[in-house]
Amino acid sequence: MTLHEAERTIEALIFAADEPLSAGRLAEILGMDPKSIPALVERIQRRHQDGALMVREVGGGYQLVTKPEYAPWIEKLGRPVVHAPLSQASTETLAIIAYRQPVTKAEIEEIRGVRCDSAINNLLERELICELGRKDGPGRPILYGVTEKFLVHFGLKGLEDLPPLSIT
Amino acid sequence: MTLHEAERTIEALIFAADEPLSAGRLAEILGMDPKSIPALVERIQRRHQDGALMVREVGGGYQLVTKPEYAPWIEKLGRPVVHAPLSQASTETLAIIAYRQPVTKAEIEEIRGVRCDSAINNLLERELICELGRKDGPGRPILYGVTEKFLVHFGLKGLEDLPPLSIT
Amino acid sequence: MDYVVKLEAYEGPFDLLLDLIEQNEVDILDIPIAVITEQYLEYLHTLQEQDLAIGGEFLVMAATLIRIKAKMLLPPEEVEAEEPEEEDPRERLVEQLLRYKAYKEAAARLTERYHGALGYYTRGGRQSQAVRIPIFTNVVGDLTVKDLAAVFAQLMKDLHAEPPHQTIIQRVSVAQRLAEIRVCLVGRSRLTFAELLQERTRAEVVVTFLAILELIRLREIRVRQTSTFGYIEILPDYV
Repeated sequence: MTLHEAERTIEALIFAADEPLSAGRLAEILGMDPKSIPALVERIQRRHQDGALMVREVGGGYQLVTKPEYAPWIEKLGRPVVHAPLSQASTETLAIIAYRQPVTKAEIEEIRGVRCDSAINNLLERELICELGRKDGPGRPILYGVTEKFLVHFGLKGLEDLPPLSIT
Repeated sequence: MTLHEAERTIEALIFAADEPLSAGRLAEILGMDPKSIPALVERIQRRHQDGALMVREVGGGYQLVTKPEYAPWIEKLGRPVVHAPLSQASTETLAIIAYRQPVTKAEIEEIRGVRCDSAINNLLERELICELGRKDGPGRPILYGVTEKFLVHFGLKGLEDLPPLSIT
Repeated sequence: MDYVVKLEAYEGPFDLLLDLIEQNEVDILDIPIAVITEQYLEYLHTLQEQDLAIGGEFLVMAATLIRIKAKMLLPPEEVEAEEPEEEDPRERLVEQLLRYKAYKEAAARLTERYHGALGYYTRGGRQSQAVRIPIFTNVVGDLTVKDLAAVFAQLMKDLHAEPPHQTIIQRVSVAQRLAEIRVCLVGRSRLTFAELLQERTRAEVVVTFLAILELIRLREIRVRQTSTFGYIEILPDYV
């Protein structure tokens, strides 16, 4: 086996392995001297200089991983991207929470006359509202309020910045 | 984001994803036009020409895999075989479903001349086929079709990638 | 007896017949029905002698073969009198055999692909994370505080209005909903039914459901539910 072939085979092995592979293990599989492994890994590293992957030495072994700067992108994997703006139901629920916070789900539902579970979940996922604690009294219901992110999105310094209402 | 950055990000994403990523999904994550993805993937492919890895187009998406010539080496790692072999009965049933979908059990049994219950159950368990709904008509029988996993396991880009049938 | 009886199970009567046709090196379009029937029955006898179970479909086929053989032995005039349309009693069987043969061959090619695909190894050590929180690209849309104030004012007005506010059913057509679902599916490998029903009125749920049925009929989507009461997944169809 040429050094060129050995280098590629190491790349394939550390890519496919479930755990980091030590120089000893690689040498054993390839039938080579363990001392020659680090230089070959160095060559793989150089070949990937211009790409998104790198060889990481961890726990006495080598592993192929993505370079750290790609972490924010990889975090998005598995997370569905939702382009939809707020629905009417969510908008109403958000308005009530903004003007009435801290407020319970039951109180919101009384105003809207319909259930708000999915609207609340949606607003929580969008991080526009958050739980503020629990109300004293029967069932100790959760109290909701708007978040810092809500203020930022609407360009408000604080809740006192909300336009005053003509009726209350 | 420059094309160069986009190319690297795609590399990182298809490396890190658990499943093949479609051009649509990549475009969604990157906020790009899906039409620009294939050319970028082609650039990644070229960059890996000299290495042990390659981009494989499978099941409607892209996946980073080792080139087949390294399979004998990777087998030495003792990584468990991903998928157990399929029986003749299951493969025949799968072939009929792949070429005829959506198709009912009765239609499959008519072609094979034998009952297919256990083959169908086996394929459902392995998630190579799924139920597609029910056919109109007496008894409203279940319709079966193949899954994305089927495409991935058989290295098919899509159903149009199936080898042609000698008769129809 | 110049053919070999395979004792391992055949995939069915078609499989057995194809093997006999191949071993006898005869034309599938012109099957020597007497010879093949004899060998077929002989095979079943061998199984019986070995005390092996014979599937019902093998027996049905035996009956079919015997019937075809009998028909072919009848003088042509008599056949014509009985069933004038039928040209060759073997025709239907040949069609079935050819069709089965095509799929059997397709299965063999698929098996090759299956083994071929095994040579490509994906990254090792993958454990999927179960985080499924969506990324919202459009958190509030073009909504402003003024809109919020107006919405809240309207709600308060409705609350105190006499008589209590009427429900206004939004009229959404199936065609419109269908178009919306298509848009939702762009670039997605799956969508859940629940996602489509978020914040929907009863009428809209019905319209959404009808639109989904229509998309299934058009074969644009497939729907799957892996467990009872589980998520209903909507997947774009590949066809």
